[in-house]
Amino acid sequence: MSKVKIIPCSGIGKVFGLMARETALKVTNELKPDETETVCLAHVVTGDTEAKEKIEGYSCITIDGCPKLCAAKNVELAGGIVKAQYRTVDEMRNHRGVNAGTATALTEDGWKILDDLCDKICVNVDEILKEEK
Amino acid sequence: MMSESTFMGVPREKIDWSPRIDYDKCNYCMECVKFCPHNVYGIIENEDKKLIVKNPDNCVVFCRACGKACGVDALSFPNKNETTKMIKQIRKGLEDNE
Amino acid sequence: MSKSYAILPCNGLDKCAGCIAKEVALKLTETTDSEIICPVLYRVADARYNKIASEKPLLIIDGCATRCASKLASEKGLKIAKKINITDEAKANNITITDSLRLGENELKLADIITVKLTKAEEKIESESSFSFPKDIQYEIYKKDKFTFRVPKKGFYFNENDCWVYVNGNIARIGVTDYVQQSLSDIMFFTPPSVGSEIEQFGEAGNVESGKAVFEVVCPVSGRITAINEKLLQAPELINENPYEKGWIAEIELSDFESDKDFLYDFSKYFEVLKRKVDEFHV
Amino acid sequence: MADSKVGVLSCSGEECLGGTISRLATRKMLEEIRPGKTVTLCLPLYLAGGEEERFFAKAYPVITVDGCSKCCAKRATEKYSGEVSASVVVSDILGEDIALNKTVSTKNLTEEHYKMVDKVAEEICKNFDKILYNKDK
Repeated sequence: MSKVKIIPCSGIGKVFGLMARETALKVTNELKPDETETVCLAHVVTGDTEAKEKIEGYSCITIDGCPKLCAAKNVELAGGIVKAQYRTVDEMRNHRGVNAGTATALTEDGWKILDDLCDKICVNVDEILKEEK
Repeated sequence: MMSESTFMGVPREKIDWSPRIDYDKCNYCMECVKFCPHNVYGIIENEDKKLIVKNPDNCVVFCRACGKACGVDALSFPNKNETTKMIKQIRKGLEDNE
Repeated sequence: MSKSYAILPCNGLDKCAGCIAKEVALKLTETTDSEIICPVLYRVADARYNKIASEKPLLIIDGCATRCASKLASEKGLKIAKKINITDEAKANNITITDSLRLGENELKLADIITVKLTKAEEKIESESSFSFPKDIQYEIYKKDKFTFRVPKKGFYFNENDCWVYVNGNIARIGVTDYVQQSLSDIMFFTPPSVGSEIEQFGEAGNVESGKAVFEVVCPVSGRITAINEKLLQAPELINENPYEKGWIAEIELSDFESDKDFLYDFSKYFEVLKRKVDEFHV
Repeated sequence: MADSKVGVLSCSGEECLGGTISRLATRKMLEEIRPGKTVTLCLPLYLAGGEEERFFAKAYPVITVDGCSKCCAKRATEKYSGEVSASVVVSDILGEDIALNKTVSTKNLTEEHYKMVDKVAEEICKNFDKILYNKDK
């Protein structure tokens, strides 16, 4: 069984990018360390064939900050199979008016929103692994 | 700011458009001050009513955005229709004088 | 109906969702002028389908999350016009599909719902295009740091509050300018004006909201709202993409454009206003 | 006009500590050290074809900040926008061993991490000022 790749955009301009990054780190380091891993998006896209091989043909879940969908687009470009794609801005829409922080640090509310997203992603991971069995 | 002294051809100071503060509701959180990039509001320390509308003519005519940033709904604005009518009247007067 | 799809269904034979995908594809060829691309034959002999695939907008019907049809399309470098996933549709319609490979009552009902939805979506696109809007809009561009502000050079009028209007006969389309969407950043909510309501010039025609602020759309003209851009309800980010084209706000039946016009700017005047605002206020 | 701002393009790598440090040092430039002069550029957007980011990187000086010696940010910039004005690499400053440590969430940052951020930011700033104020030298 190969691990599901969880790939965030890690955008640096807005809070959405940090939310994506922290979501990926939480899923891969804390919630599903044995079933998932993250890979360096920039390296996969700019790197040599060896880097590309890290995601080519593998199941990936992308977490983007904004509708520009940089992670999803770049992962597809590198040959990864995007099984699910998320946008943290959508999670913010479900929490209207909440201040989630900045691209440097999240607020407590920001972390809470991220927990909900982590739950959804863990369900996806289970589904993907079941399907691949 | 000279460049901003007219709105649709009417001298800005002739148009009565700026926020009104309801001091019974205001909790002096100063969100409006932080929000407005046009320096409409001012703070006077050591006063009871320490939030004031310092530069009413800096306010963008028909903009009510700071009102939506006010959590306690303490900001209101003139009636838009009447303001429009007023602007049209002034414009007409100016043209007739030319 | 003049328009139709080139349909690439997953046609999974060992899963119920795959069988439904096939059923939907069949139904669409019966009710519209669409044609099916057989995924099995396409894989080994794509030349046979290249003509259909290049002539018609491509509709992908995936059965399950494995998305074989989508993958096949991207493998072959096809441009996808519309995509649908049977499992997702079942969930959205609250229909449980069984493991049986023969379609039961529920499965057929789902196939019907999806078929109707796909044909309807087609009609809607046609009714929206009834407002004749220019296709190749030329923009003048003003840049600050990494931000780009576009203003259409011809045919548009603007008010001082960064809203535009494009007039076509007695109907006009309204929206906000790049200054608004750049200042707000990612727009997350769109509250439309209500269709049928009368609005005075400079009245409120709905609002748009980001994490930063709420912007009230200051209507550049007076009249009665006849339509809103319904796509914005689900995807307000279209305003960020292009507030003049995909991100238009509403259509309005004009009541007195000639006198409204006295209070509007043309391109050259508004472009000056925009440049000043960008230099003074945009952060 | 083109001399008034400098772009900083950081790698934000997900696989090692260097990515977190490069990112935070870049944010520190924007928020504290050279606010109003720093424009952060978004690497994933830049890679995905973001026109605004690519245009800026062509018209203005750019400093790239990379976590490790793979230098993704630098290589990407050179590929799409030409020469970079300066390149800062976290592993050169803090050592390969530290930079390649496991990546850290912003909620688990320690005093030590902040010191690393300061050190890298200092290096960015040195280059930044050289570009902006000592052009003629």
